[in-house]
Amino acid sequence: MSLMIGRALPLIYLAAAASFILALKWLSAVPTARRGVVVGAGGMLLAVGATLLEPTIATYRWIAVAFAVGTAIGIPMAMMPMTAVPQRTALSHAFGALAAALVGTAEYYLRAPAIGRFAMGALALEVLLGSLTVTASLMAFGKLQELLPTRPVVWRGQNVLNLSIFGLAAAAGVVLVLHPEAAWLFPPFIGLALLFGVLLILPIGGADMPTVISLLNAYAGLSAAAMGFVLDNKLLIIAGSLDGSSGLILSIIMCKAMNRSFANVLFGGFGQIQAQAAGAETRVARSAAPEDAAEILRSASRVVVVPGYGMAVAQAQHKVRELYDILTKAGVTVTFAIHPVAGRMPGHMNVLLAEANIPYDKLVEMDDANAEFPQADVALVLGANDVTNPAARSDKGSPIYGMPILDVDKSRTVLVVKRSMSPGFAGIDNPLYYLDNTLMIFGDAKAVVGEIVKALAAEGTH
Amino acid sequence: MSLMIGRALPLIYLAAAASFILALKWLSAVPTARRGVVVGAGGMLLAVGATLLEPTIATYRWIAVAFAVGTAIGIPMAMMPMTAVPQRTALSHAFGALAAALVGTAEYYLRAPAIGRFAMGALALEVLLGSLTVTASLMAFGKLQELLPTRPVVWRGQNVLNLSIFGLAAAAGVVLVLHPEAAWLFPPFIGLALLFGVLLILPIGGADMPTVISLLNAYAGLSAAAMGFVLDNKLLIIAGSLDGSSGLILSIIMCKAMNRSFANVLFGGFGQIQAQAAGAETRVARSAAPEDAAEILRSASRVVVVPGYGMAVAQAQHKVRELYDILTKAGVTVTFAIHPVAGRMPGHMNVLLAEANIPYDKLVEMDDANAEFPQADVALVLGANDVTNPAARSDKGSPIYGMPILDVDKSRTVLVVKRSMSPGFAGIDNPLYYLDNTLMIFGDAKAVVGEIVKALAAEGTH
Amino acid sequence: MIADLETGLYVFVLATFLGLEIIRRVSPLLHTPLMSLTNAISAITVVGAIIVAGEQKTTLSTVLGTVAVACSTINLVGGYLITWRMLRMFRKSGKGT
Amino acid sequence: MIADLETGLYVFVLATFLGLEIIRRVSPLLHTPLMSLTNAISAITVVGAIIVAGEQKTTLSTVLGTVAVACSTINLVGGYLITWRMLRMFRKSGKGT
Ligand SMILES: NC(=O)c1ccc[n+]([C@@H]2O[C@H](COP(=O)([O-])OP(=O)(O)OC[C@H]3O[C@@H](n4cnc5c(N)ncnc54)[C@H](OP(=O)(O)O)[C@@H]3O)[C@@H](O)[C@H]2O)c1
Ligand SMILES: NC(=O)c1ccc[n+]([C@@H]2O[C@H](COP(=O)([O-])OP(=O)(O)OC[C@H]3O[C@@H](n4cnc5c(N)ncnc54)[C@H](OP(=O)(O)O)[C@@H]3O)[C@@H](O)[C@H]2O)c1
Repeated sequence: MSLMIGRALPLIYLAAAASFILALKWLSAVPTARRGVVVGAGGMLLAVGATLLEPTIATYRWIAVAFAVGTAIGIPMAMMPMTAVPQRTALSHAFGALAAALVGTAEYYLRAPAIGRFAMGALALEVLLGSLTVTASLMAFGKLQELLPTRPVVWRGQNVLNLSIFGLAAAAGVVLVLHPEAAWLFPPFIGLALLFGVLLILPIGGADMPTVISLLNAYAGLSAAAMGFVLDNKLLIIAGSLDGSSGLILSIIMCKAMNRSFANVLFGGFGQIQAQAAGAETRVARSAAPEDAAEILRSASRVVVVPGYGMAVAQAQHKVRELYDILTKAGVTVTFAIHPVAGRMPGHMNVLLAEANIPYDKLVEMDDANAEFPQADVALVLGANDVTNPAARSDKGSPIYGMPILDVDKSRTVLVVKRSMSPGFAGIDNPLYYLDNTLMIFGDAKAVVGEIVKALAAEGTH
Repeated sequence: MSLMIGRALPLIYLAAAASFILALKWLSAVPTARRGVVVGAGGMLLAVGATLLEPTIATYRWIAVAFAVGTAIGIPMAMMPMTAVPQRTALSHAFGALAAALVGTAEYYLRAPAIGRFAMGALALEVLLGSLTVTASLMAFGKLQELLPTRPVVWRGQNVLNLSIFGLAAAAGVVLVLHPEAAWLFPPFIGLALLFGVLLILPIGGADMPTVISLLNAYAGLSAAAMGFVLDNKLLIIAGSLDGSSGLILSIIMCKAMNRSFANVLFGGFGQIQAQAAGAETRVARSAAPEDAAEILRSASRVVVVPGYGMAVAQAQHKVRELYDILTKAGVTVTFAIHPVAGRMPGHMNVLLAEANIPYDKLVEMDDANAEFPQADVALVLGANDVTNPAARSDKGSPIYGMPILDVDKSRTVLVVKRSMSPGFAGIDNPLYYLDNTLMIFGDAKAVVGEIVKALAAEGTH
Repeated sequence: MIADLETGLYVFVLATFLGLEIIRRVSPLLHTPLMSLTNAISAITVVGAIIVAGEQKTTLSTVLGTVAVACSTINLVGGYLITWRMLRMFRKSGKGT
Repeated sequence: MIADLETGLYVFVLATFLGLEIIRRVSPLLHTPLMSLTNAISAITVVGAIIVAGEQKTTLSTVLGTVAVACSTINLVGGYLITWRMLRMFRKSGKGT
């Protein structure tokens, strides 16, 4: 039995690796995506099951306890509301990185000093990336959950300090690779990495967290791949590489959609100074009541809804679904324009709207949406701000200049639903609000949409 | 020096593998394709150069001779006219497979019987696939070059015989794996594989050769990958897998475009019986002179040219370029509709037209072309036949029923240039020729297009 | 050891190329499920943790291993579950609620 | 030997997935150059042939190896050259002859 497993294990792991690849491949489009999850989960079960049969396992007691605890925490974490997904993701990176760092630590104390140089190098990388990702992810979680101040915390010489800490950690790692017997250095090595994780996130504003989370995802993946090198386990290398590429690509997509560089996200202290500039505004915006908005929507034939972070905050998606239903029934064509960085994580708006049962073929990507606006009667901006800011197109001095935006101002009427004139994530004023074809409807997105729906329904029964 | 190479070799091979991957990745679109070739060639030189430094090489004499001979044959083979590309491809698969089979054979006599079971298994696969691909590719070459009769050669019990020969070869392979010392079995093993290669191609019609060539490409790739297993060389495994996937995908694309299955291509004896049916036709087609065609083209504003195998046979592409120039200058919009299996290999028409300097953005793929025909004044069918046959859409009894075709019959006027009423590759009649809006212009495509151009030029100078 | 390094590098390079190729093609519609699915997949670190926890070589390694198994399990269970939950929400027009 | 098999299988599976993924995306415009480029790439078998031909262990192996090097070289030289020739032909409108 045990011999059989020993021989079959590499093949089982290979099958699991193939299942992960297929899972991600099938995730590329909605119709095949669920099949992907099933196959991925199947491969995972297979690999775990086969591993449990390994003859080196002396006792199952602690494994069973850990499974029970993990499941007991994992299930509620999967049941969080969709609006909490960014925080949840940060937290899960912390867990993943912690697992890698702990296994690396255990391996060090089990195998050093009789450990090969190359395995020790991979182990140091695993522990370094794992540890810094743990604290960095926890910090990101704290900022997103607003347990910590979301504004960037910056001071003079910060980058020099951070780089020195990282340099020290890396140096400790190198020494450990050259002298694996220097066990006294291992705890400070971990400590420095943990500290660097904290310092890395301090200067980054709360709203840059999604990009940071994606980068941390890539680090966690690399750390898992390094663990694969340590344990000579190709399945871990493959899963880690897939995870790493995913994190890398998502952060590149986000940076491109914000027209910013990695360096600017990590060291820019974005969202810090610009906030003060907003107060100087003297122009006036026209505002209107939800009933007026209902009137305008009623007489439109093409409406494009532009959801943003505010819709997530207000949890307005179900009310939006009601609005969609009532307008569609009245013969109005309604679509949703989704900016790639609307909200606080990639695809954020899509899951929220899908949660409210809005068909996904009504969700239009940026480029197609921008072709639609000139023909639209109404653009209904729901708690979106930066992603609609025309300054990105025209104002070279703006911090978001060059960011691709949704051209809502090209539609006949723009209705903007938000609570106040205060700025969005980028901390800058939005000239859209002062245009002649713009009407502001102040209030919580959920409440306002609710009132619009009520007005439309009342009208319908006349 | 030699030690250094020994250590660096795996990394150099890894770099070469990465360069091959990038080469194919960049080949996906025209603007990056040339860069791909350069990178691929660079990786290849690197790998070959590093291999030449291997300390096990006792003499360079024979290697140098072989390089010289190979280069002397390779250069003229690269200078063949584009119309000869299908034959050239078949021939090069024969060379590639021969190299794999020979290395396998040499390894067998060097290492057996002290060879591991698994290495022997890979070796047997390498030699089996390599050998059968050699003769099969030579047969395909012969049929394409018309050195051999292109009609399928079939007889009763053929499939049973072929399968038995293959079964015998496979059985010999299995015996060799179990008893590597049975050296007497090795020559018959190769002989059976070579024989099977010949028998495999005999029943396949000349015009099915492109699909077969692609399949042989996949076999040659698999054989190279098996060689990688034998020599424990991952670069060979990777290159072989890439080659194998390419052959597989191209043959799937071709089968889909012809609405046929692999089994039908390999065992169907396609192009054999249907030829007799063609004579029974009694309807009449209208024909016209090249001067009439010139008149019609002159007064058109949108012309779609549909090239086919006949254009390749006639080498008419340069005349077509003259026609394109003169019509474009006269203000006529000219595009080219490219069916995925027009001609005798995937992408055949594209290279021919590119050779004649026709810009590639004028080459339209099938689906887009089919959207254009209803708006076109003239569809000029140049030596294409089966890919325009409307029977594929409507006649359930036709052997090509269900094959996606170019809907030339939907354009206002159809001009068909070919030498006679004789059928194309599929050996069936084409109802297109009897439609009211079709005019036949009989003659060699190059000659006819030349006359059309002359007529247009004369008209232009009036 | 050197052979392991070599093999590991080949696997790493190929898997990274493959990952980049596949993930570039994921529809933006599904970027959130993508994040949770890769999260679940990388929980495969559990197989390394199981060995460390089960071998019971030292108390330290058993404790660390057990915590690592628990952490990975959270992501494994939570990751697949939430991805599934999200994907069940995506519907085309005209396909009931 | 078993370790080699395992590694080989991983590399094979990953490279095949990658090949399918990449080649599916090659534009039909370039299918003919694709055939000649993969042909050139698979000529990497030359590295195996070089060793066999150069080791000079037996006359048979030297002869077979030499012929194999020659065959691979034909594809190597011919394959890259013809691919390059083809690609040089592809031009966009308005970009000279
Ligand atoms: N999605 C990503 O992956 C990602 C990643 C990195 C960065 N970002 C950044 O995040 C920003 C996203 O743009 P966005 O337009 O979606 O959001 P935004 O620019 O942050 O603006 C959100 C707006 O919603 C309003 N709001 C907040 N709570 C509301 C409520 N309960 N009801 C109604 N309105 C409410 C706010 O105005 P009031 O306070 O006046 O109500 C605020 O102006 C971009 O700057 C982007 O660069 C996104
Ligand atoms: N491209 C691929 O990858 C591929 C692969 C497998 C199979 N095939 C098959 O090949 C066929 C390709 O279709 P196709 O429409 O391109 O070709 P086709 O159906 O084979 O017809 C070619 C026509 O060209 C005419 N022709 C020959 N020489 C000519 C010359 N010198 N001047 C003018 N006309 C000449 C012939 O008629 P005349 O004798 O009357 O002149 C013939 O009817 C399809 O059936 C396809 O399934 C293609």
